[in-house]
Amino acid sequence: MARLNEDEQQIMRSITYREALREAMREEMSRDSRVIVIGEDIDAYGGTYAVTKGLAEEFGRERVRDTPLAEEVIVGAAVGAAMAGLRPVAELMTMNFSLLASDQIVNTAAKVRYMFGGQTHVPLVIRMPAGGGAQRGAQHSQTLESWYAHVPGIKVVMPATPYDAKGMLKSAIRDEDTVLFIEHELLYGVKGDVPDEGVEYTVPLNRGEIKREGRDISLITFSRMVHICLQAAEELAKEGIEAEVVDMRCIRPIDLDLALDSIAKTNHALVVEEGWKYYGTGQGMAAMLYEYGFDSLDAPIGHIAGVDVPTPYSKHIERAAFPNRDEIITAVHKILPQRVAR
Amino acid sequence: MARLNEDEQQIMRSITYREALREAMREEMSRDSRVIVIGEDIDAYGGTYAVTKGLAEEFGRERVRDTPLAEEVIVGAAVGAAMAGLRPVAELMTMNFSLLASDQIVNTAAKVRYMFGGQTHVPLVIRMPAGGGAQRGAQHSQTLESWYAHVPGIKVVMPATPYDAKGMLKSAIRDEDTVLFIEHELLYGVKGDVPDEGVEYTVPLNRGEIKREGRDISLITFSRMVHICLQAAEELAKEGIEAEVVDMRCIRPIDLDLALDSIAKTNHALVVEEGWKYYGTGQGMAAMLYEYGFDSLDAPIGHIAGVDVPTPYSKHIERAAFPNRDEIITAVHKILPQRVAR
Amino acid sequence: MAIRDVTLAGLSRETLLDFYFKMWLIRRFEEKAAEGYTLGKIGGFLHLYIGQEAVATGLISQLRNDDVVISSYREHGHALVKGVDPNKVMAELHGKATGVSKGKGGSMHIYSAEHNLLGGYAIVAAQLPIACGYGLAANHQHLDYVTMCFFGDGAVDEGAFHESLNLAELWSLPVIFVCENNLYSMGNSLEKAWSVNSLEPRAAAYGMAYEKVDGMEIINVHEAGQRAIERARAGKPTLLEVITYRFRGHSMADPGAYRPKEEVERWRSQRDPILLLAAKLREQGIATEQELQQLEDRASGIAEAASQFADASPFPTMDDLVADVMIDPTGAIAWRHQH
Amino acid sequence: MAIRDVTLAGLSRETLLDFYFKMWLIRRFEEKAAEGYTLGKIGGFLHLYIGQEAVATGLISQLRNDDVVISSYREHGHALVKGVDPNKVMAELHGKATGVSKGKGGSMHIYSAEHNLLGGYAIVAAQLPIACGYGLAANHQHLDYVTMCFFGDGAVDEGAFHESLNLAELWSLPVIFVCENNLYSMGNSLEKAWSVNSLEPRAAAYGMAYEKVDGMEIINVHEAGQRAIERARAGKPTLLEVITYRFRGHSMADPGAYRPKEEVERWRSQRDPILLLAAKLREQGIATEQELQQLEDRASGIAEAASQFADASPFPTMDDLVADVMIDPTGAIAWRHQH
Ligand SMILES: Cc1ncc(C[n+]2csc(CCOP(=O)(O)OP(=O)(O)O)c2C)c(N)n1
Ligand SMILES: Cc1ncc(C[n+]2csc(CCOP(=O)(O)OP(=O)(O)O)c2C)c(N)n1
Ligand SMILES: [Mg+2]
Ligand SMILES: [Mg+2]
Repeated sequence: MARLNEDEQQIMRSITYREALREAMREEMSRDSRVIVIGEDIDAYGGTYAVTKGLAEEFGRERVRDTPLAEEVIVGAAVGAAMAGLRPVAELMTMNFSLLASDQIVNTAAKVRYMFGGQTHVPLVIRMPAGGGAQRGAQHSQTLESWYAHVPGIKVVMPATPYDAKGMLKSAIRDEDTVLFIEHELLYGVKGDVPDEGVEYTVPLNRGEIKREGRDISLITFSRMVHICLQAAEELAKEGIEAEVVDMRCIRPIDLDLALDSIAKTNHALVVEEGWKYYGTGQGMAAMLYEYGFDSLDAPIGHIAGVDVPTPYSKHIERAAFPNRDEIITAVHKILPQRVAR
Repeated sequence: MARLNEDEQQIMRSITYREALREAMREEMSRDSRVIVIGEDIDAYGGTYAVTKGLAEEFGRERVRDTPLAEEVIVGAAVGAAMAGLRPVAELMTMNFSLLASDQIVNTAAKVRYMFGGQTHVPLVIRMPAGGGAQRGAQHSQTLESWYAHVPGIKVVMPATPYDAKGMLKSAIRDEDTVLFIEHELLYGVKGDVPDEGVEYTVPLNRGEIKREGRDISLITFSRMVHICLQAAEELAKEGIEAEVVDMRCIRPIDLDLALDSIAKTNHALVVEEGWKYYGTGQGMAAMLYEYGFDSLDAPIGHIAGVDVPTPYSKHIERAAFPNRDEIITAVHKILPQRVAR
Repeated sequence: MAIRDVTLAGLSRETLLDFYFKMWLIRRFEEKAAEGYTLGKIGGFLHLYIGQEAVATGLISQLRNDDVVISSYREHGHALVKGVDPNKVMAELHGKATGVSKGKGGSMHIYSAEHNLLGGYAIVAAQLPIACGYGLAANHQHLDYVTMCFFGDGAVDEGAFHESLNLAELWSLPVIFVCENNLYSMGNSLEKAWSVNSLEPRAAAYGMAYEKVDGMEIINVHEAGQRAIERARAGKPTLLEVITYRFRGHSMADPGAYRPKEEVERWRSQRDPILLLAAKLREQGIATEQELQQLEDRASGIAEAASQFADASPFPTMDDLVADVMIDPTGAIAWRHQH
Repeated sequence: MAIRDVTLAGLSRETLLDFYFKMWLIRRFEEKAAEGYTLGKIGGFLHLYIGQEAVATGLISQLRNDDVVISSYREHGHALVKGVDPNKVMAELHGKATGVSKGKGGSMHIYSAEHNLLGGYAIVAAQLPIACGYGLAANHQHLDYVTMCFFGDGAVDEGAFHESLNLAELWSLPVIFVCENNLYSMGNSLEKAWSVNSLEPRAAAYGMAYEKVDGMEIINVHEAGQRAIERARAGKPTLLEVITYRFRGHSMADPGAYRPKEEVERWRSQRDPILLLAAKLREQGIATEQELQQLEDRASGIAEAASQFADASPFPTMDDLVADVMIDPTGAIAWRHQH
């Protein structure tokens, strides 16, 4: 899916998103002894989503530390350690629990460089699984990236593929600023092509990527919805509609040029996200496209988001709460009525 | 400023936003013994912004309770007490500290009714001063309403005038759902007409209000920026541009029809807010106007927001960090070049 | 052997047999739930209470209906003892419209207003501040119900524990904080989480009444609960540390590598609260084998019936998806003419 | 009276006079700051340290330059004792570009990388987790600097206190937690905030070393600090409870109605740490009146000069407004071709 040159393709193999993340951590921990990993149940339990499995054995329990259940001090201590010269990777068991640490993220990590006049900085990565779709109920199925992306001073990224997950996590660990690294819980088992271990590559934290080219409409999306959009695009292609799937990948900073170039070509856009619709990421992206790309648009931007309710547990209504392929197709048909009529 | 009938106008007097809030609490506490007020320094200190001054003397220290510095339990206990049948008004000393209670707001208050299948509800008001402009530095000058307005299950309101402050706080206390009541710190001393004490009125929590009528452009705004927009509108009127000032007042639910009717008339809109621009309230509002009012618009919606940095302390640069009258005028000129050329 | 209507530590034969039955009810119910999960009928997270039955049973059995119980995601046992219909709890686990929470909550969000079993919270330690709120309301309304709040040893690490205990003692809230210390929070053992290995000094930090009790001995649990409830009715909180053990994984998804097999085996074989009570009942000649078997069978029957009830129940509809967000139907984002 | 080069509790005359001078420096500096606030040159919140001078002076004077100090919004005194240039601190209060934090932080956000005076945090108790991070980094990097973290009695109520103390003890972090217990958090008195009236049982809750000390007696403060620093260098944290009193309001905006005037007057007249040290120095014949006056005058001169420096300094520019948000200049929202 990622565009590589011939050389790279020769040494690709297919691994899971989970393995890709683990490789990124292993490679960066080997490269830089300042990298430490802290979080709940990352060692003895094997990692809630098994991402950190084996790291403690390989790098020792000084560098891979299980913590008490105390999100505020996990993040606060990680911020302090970063200011003191380490390169911590803090894992929050899920993004839902980030609320308990939101003060340290927003009022410390995002602000100390500025409020102390540039004397310090916070080279920290906070990894967090997020998202719904696995019947985990209202308190365990949220994706709140717009909260953090609203705040100047931190980066927020949400990779969709194993290739991006590995390349972006490596970039995040090397980054001098705080990066919130949001992984969708349903992506861990997804496989994709990634260069062999040892073949060094990174993915920048300020570039999106066209995951599928198309001339008729731009599907502006990120994280798990990239895959759903790709499915929809395949279906649409059967009726002759070529949808371009624009994986924003970085929420803050945002690669707006990529999306603007895409709509300059397609003249139509549909924003697709899993989270709640109002005052969220998708509305922000739509507003930016209008602000800077108004003249490219032949129709209002469409917007598909999660149903505006707390996530229900029961499987059918939960499924209905999140955007799916057919909903995207229907929305595209609405935006391009002339194409459907044809 | 508020539109009243003749009778009401006769018994108006001018009081401050602070006094209006205090009256609302006094009246509701007198009316309903289930109303209690808890928060930091609301009694002995006299209230950080003196809003709660005198309430403990009048209603007793059982109903007006100073709490320890512990925002999570303040809000969590208020949620529990509301579920148990009280009508708590919890004061967070400022909205900045709401991050420490954000889990209880988002994961409890907003979700229990839904996740428990409608068996309970949370008739709670959380009051919080917010906003910048008083040199309080990066950690004390934020307005994060878009965070909470993003979440289904809670209401978020931000009154701009003493009249609205009193009427909406009374509505909020009577409301069966959780209301985040956000007061701008620079508004407490602002005066405005309010009916005499004892003259019962409320302001609904789902209606905005046109604070100034105009035909040329709609200034879509809320909270303190209403006043700045009114100043800009006065100036613009001198050059013959009649700006309509649309005080959204309610962030969630939002009175979108009011804004849509306004742009249907003016065909131009400028969103003005104090907070950060990206993934915030203003972008959300702009996206909704585009989604439902695209055809009304003769030009892209303008958007003025706070500069995208943590708030600096030093006064001149702090002032420059927030929207001001002249910036609004310039933006209006840009949106209406033909009117300026005239 | 003749059956004797004796008391054990002041508990009547009837009460003791009721304990025995309730513990089996929980156990059988949980086994059925595990089965439902394995069959894919229950999704999401499923945290079983097996091994800890004596805690809920010993404590909650003596509460009044108006007394409030608030718990974590590991709350099926608490709900059953508080009197919630097993059918409705099981249906909730299956995500059915007949579930206590209409299928919208699931295993972690059991709630029954009529039984004052008030959730089912899935953010660790979030229920402690909420319990303080119930205590505050009781005081304010001059009602003498007590609030019993259950949480795990992991919850002790969270800031909310500290803020809540301080407030409860400071304001004399009628709340009983029950830490079900099962020695692990997911894969993390106590010694990697607690800087001290007992809650006694933690309680002293707030000047709060404290008792530690062996959670496998239901009679001891019951007695400690009695003292705590009395204290709460008199307006003082208690921190109860109940030492127990979960016989299964943290949730059904738990790989379980962090506990030595022998440790689990030792607890199961030597410290099973049901076996321990059975032995006492036999020893004292309080019940016959047959009676014990009957109680166990009755529990199995109820669990089986609950499972069938859940199977036969309908799923919630698309109307349910959008219902009950708020009391005010226009309170979400909707403006007046939407749709 | 002859001047004697004696030691007092093992402290040399030089050290004692240095203490005396530093306490005056803080007092005079704060008085100047109050003046600047009244004149409208300083805005926002201004929290004075007057009355608490012995705490910063007695503790921080004995730290090495590489030892880290982290504090709250009431941190001018800590900064001055750690060696930060009074001119730059005052300039920061005035919001000037020459301030330690370029005028962008203000009174609550003093930071000097070169002195390891690392902020100035304005969210109550937020500095405790951060201090743990410094402790963790020191351990990881095998460096023996200690981190001294100052906070008020109000910060004890926050969850962050609990989470931090547990972690520090659990992980043996070289952090000294100094609670400057001035009996009030804004208008809230201790008995309305703490369910127990001492931090001793709170420390015991984590098994942490603890000492309580009279914060008006600088020699006692110094001694307790010495023990805590030794302990930290050996890799163990300490909770130090220092009883003190702020002679002024919480901030310049404080109406001050919550404390009886006589209480304030009693502390001021009987427990002023500067007067108490002066009395000792006189009693023991360690310093002449003239010497004491000279030290006080020197402090006044520095404070006056700082004020003049701040006055004469330029404000930050519009370039400063947008500078230093992140290391990566494209890291904010900007995409590649913006502007
Ligand atoms: C704030 C928060 N952090 C992390 C989690 C994930 N989590 C769920 S249960 C659990 C372990 C809790 O252990 P304990 O409190 O001992 O209860 P037990 O499961 O043993 O009954 C964790 C870490 C969560 N739900 N909430
Ligand atoms: C989390 C949080 N809550 C509330 C405040 C507002 N506030 C600032 S200082 C203060 C009092 C703190 O008292 P204490 O910790 O005793 O320190 P002192 O001011 O006495 O030095 C309060 C409530 C804050 N800054 N942060
Ligand atoms: Mg446990
Ligand atoms: Mg204090």
